[in-house]
Amino acid sequence: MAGVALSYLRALNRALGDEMDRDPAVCLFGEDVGLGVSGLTGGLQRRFGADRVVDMPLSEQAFTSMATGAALCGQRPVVEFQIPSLLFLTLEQIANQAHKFSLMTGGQCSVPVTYVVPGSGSRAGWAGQHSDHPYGMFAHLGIKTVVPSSAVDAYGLLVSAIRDPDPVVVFAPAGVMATRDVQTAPLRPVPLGVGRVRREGTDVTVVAIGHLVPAALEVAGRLAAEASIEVFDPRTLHPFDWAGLRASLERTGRLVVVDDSNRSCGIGAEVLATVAEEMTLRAPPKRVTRPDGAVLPYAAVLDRAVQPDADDLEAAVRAVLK
Amino acid sequence: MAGVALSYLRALNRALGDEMDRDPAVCLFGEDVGLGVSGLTGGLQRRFGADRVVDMPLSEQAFTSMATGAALCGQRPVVEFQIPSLLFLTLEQIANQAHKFSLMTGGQCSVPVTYVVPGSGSRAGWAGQHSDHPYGMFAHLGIKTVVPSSAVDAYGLLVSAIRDPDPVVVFAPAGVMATRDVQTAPLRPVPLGVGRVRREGTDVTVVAIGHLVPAALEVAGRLAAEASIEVFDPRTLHPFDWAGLRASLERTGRLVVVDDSNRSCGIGAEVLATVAEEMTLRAPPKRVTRPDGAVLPYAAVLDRAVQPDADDLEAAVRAVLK
Amino acid sequence: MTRAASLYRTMRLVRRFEERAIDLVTAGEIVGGIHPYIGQEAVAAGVCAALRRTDVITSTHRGHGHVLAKGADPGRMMAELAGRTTGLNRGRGGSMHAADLSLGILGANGIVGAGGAIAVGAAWAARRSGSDRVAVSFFGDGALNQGVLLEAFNLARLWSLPVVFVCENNGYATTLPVDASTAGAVLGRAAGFALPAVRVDGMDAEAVLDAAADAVRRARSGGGPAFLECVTYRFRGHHTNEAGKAATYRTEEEIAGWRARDPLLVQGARLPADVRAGLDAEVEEAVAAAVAYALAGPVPLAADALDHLYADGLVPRGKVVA
Amino acid sequence: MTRAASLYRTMRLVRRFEERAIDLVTAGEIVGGIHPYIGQEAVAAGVCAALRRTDVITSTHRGHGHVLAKGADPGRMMAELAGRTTGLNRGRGGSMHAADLSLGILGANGIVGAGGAIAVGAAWAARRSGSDRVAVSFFGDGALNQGVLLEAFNLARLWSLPVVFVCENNGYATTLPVDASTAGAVLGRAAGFALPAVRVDGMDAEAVLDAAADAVRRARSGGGPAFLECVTYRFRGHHTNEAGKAATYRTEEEIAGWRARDPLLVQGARLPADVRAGLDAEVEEAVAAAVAYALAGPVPLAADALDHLYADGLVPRGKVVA
Ligand SMILES: Cc1ncc(C[n+]2csc(CCOP(=O)(O)OP(=O)(O)O)c2C)c(N)n1
Ligand SMILES: Cc1ncc(C[n+]2csc(CCOP(=O)(O)OP(=O)(O)O)c2C)c(N)n1
Ligand SMILES: [Mg+2]
Ligand SMILES: [Mg+2]
Repeated sequence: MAGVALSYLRALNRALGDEMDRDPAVCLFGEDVGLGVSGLTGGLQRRFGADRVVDMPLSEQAFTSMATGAALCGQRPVVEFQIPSLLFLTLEQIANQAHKFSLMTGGQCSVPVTYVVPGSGSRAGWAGQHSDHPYGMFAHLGIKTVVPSSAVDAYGLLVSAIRDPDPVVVFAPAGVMATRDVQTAPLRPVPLGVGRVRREGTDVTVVAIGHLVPAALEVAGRLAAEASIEVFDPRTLHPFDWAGLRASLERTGRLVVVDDSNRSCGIGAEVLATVAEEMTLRAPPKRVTRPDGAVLPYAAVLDRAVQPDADDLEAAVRAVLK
Repeated sequence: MAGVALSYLRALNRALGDEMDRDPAVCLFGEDVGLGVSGLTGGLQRRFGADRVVDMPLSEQAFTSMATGAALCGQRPVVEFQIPSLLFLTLEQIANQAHKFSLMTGGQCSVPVTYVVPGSGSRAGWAGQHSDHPYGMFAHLGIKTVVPSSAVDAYGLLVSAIRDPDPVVVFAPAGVMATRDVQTAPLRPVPLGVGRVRREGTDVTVVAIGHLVPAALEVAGRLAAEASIEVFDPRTLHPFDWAGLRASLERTGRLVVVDDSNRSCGIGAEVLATVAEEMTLRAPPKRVTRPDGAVLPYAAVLDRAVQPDADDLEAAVRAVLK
Repeated sequence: MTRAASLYRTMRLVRRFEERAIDLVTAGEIVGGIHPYIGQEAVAAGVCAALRRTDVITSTHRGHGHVLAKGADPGRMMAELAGRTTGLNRGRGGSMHAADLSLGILGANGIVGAGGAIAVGAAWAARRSGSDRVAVSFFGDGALNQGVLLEAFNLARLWSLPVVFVCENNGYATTLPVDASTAGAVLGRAAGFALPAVRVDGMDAEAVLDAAADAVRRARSGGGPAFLECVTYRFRGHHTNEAGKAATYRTEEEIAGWRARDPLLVQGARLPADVRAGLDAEVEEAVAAAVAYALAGPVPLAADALDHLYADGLVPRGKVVA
Repeated sequence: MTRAASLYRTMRLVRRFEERAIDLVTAGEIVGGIHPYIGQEAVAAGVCAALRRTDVITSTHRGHGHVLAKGADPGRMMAELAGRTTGLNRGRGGSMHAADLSLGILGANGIVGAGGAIAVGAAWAARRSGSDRVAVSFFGDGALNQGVLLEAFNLARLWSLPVVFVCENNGYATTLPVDASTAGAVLGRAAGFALPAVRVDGMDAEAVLDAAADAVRRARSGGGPAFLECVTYRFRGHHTNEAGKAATYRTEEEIAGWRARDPLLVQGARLPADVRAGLDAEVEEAVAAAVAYALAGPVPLAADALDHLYADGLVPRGKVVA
């Protein structure tokens, strides 16, 4: 197959379309999905009808639980949230209802709903209430959590999320939405819980999440003359590919995690903690994250200052190698 | 002062009463607070009036933001939530509104609201939706988070939370609500962010949260002949007393965290991660937590099986000492 | 059986089931207590008599009546309350989460107001799949102030979905009288969402059934949602743990006045004495059998605590990772 | 200045302010874009003309008009949009969070429907502290389906608080027409919470002011809350980023029809031409000065990114802990 450029956003859109084609139970709920304002759902209402691609009133809590009810009755809804913080607004419906049905009913049912946030994290200039990246919170609560870092993965992981029998949250970071992959093979599902070594190396493993995978690859390139950096993209934060990470650390013995979410109790903490308990390092590990409890300030320079970037990562890698 | 038995619940109640006496801006919002169904607010409506101790309709989201609005206009509300999961329901109002006002307004205002959950974690038999312990989530989001482990601390920390200019969440674990302290000195505020060594030791530091502090003390007693266990109670999870923990680890060089919340991205993860980055241990650390993504099953034996207890802790301490 | 007899039998079953359940709470066989439905039986009996087996319901924290009236097996229900593997939910849900998906019982729910939007989703799924299934959502007067339920009213009406909202107005939300929680009239609130709404004597099962049958017929034939206010009363405390406390929010006279209109008396008076006696005896036997079945069931194994946490069999990391 | 002139001046200020702000968006001086208020000026001008300096407002994502009409300095407001330290919020809030607490402007808000309950809290605090302050909450038609706002309606009416709810019905929530989002009539929704409600021509500032003055007078004198539906229209896209996209949800005819009723034309026609010309010139100068002031202001320093995160000066751990 010749290489075809595939954009991340288009990959998500194709995954939705393909799954709706394949499985009549798949349906789509969200605000402005008909016109596809975010780009995620463009063309789908025309293709599948307004009673399958449903424009929702501003009632996120109700339509999130509506998805639960529909899922309990045989549907397989995908819910789009326009802003990451809508996950705060609907946390009761996701974490305390959808997530708990399977265990609490003793396995009588499951809730196959996928929640997608196209454009999570900071979109420059959208300020404090639109710029959060709470994927670690979902890993903590035990909801399957996916953060694709490339177009091909975005396709494959969204497909798997939709087919999964449990609730899955898919974060599509704003920082990677505009990127393109060169697609060289047919698009395929990517299993949840399986990470991917994006670049092999022997001196240090950089665990990078979402849009920071490209940043990590950049840093690996920058430092190539000095050190051999392995870039590990877990792709799914819960369940996490511990075996994949272990294999990488057995090669490198050093660890840096770069994670665009708040430091305390984030996914970076989990990686360091599990490694401290179960694996062996040659040097103390490091996290590169947002600060504790960060609120993103509006002004562009401040917004950027709060987010981890390639330079921060480079400094951390150097420190770990020292 | 002669030793007087003080119950944890009574200590919280006294803290509320004393602060309402001291500061006319302090007011109280919650469900059934007039009759004081949970025990937290007993007698306060009689003492301070129904327009200061306000019985709320079942509108947690609105009354949580009502507290924000009142705080912006000079009041200092305390909000009682009857169930820990009501923190999921109001997360938008706490994490995306109250927490962000100070930074987003450039310091024009602050939101001095205290949220209290009397009886967090499992209350046997209340099952999946009433048994969560999401304190790590608040530490992640950057909201000041307090988990008192004893009556005297409960008093002192709640007083400090109320006086604090920022939003503070106070978890009063069900597992410790019925305990009593022997009070030997006048009750005093306990500053946020300062931990307490509850028992000194030289072989291993057990960081214990909330009702697991008594469990840790028990294990320290049990193992006294074999090992000298230091029990460190951080009391506040955000901000965390890193200096206090460092001092303890300099004495012991070994670490176990016992934490009644979900494993992944919990406070136990944060402690291990920070220690891995910044401090030195003689042996790999361990966490004793709820499993990843735990939902508490109803049957008593299952409910207990999911929560960490003294036996689990003992095993972990032994493993770390090996 | 005549309609009158059948309604009586259902109510009698619910009443005696709960009385025995309260005994088991006292005996320590049911941990955590229950929210007794006693006094409100006419609502569950009347509404569920208007439903088919394939219709679905969502219930509340005070859900035993709904679940039994919709056809759940009393033995498996009692076993659930007793936390046995023979329970409806294999002992994983308990009183507040009892469910039988095979009978369209999408579950009791620990969160007030949570069921409405789930029912809307079920109704939407029914319409989408071409079924004429109707969804009924039960909730209390207190739930009328819960945002997600109000959002659900709007969605149901907007799309003319086959949902019947049944408000059991028992005058109180825990200790708060409905007049102190709800501005305007209950029916007015429904009217605010353009829901056709009627008020019915919730102590009279026949009246409830008539009103419910109307609403269900209309919903089933595409006429859209409806709202029923059933005026009723709970004879006991809010929860079994209230028994010990001075319940000062209701007068003895008020309680006695409502007890004089006990729905079992109202309906019983419509039956020949021998029919009634026969039904009483039959129910007595059924409930005794239910209790025996429940107590004979095995307690779950601690090792199985996380069974069904994920529907795909994912086994999360446990409490302590060795 | 006459009342008519003053209303015109305010509207003209808002209009020209926004037109210049859009220029600055195009020029890249305002990052992230804005939600233009153009077309709706009569609502902000009319309502705020009924308020005192000490009264408070909560605003929305489309908040420039409210903030300016309530008296915010245009220069500091523009500086805020341009992310300068001279901005109202020192560049930390931007368009969606502009606030001036000293003028009772509790802030624009990025979350639809979030302001209502905050306004209720402000009104409650006013009553508690014996002040006759009134709180006004602005929101759009879309917000009428947001649970927390509906909850807030109930609380305001329940306690007869001095709150005026101003619904700016511009016919759309992003792309969704109000008929496709809201069952029943807007006024009917208010009536469901027993709120006295009136509908007013939102293109006529005098009509808005008359209605608002009535509502505010009643609220101030203890007569309780009110609801104003202001029927209006936005002339531009939902957000400046809509400009490039085919906005197929509104017809050219519809837009032209509303533009013919431009509130500035309506009000301008009530003034002598020379008065109008004088005001236009004055506003032109003021807005030019505002832009100049804004662009002259310093950009914040990256090192100060977390200033004001906590009101007590707590400095959280940063991105990378060295
Ligand atoms: C959202 C939520 N808030 C609070 C509670 C605690 N709680 C359980 S039942 C109840 C009162 C419910 O009143 P109502 O809806 O009238 O039902 P009733 O108990 O009268 O049957 C409260 C406050 C809860 N379970 N969920
Ligand atoms: C709770 C919430 N849901 C979704 C959004 C994204 N969003 C921003 S504005 C908007 C439409 C709001 O419509 P309306 O309330 O009518 O106000 P208008 O934009 O017309 O002024 C949406 C969906 C949001 N900011 N908050
Ligand atoms: Mg009730
Ligand atoms: Mg609108």
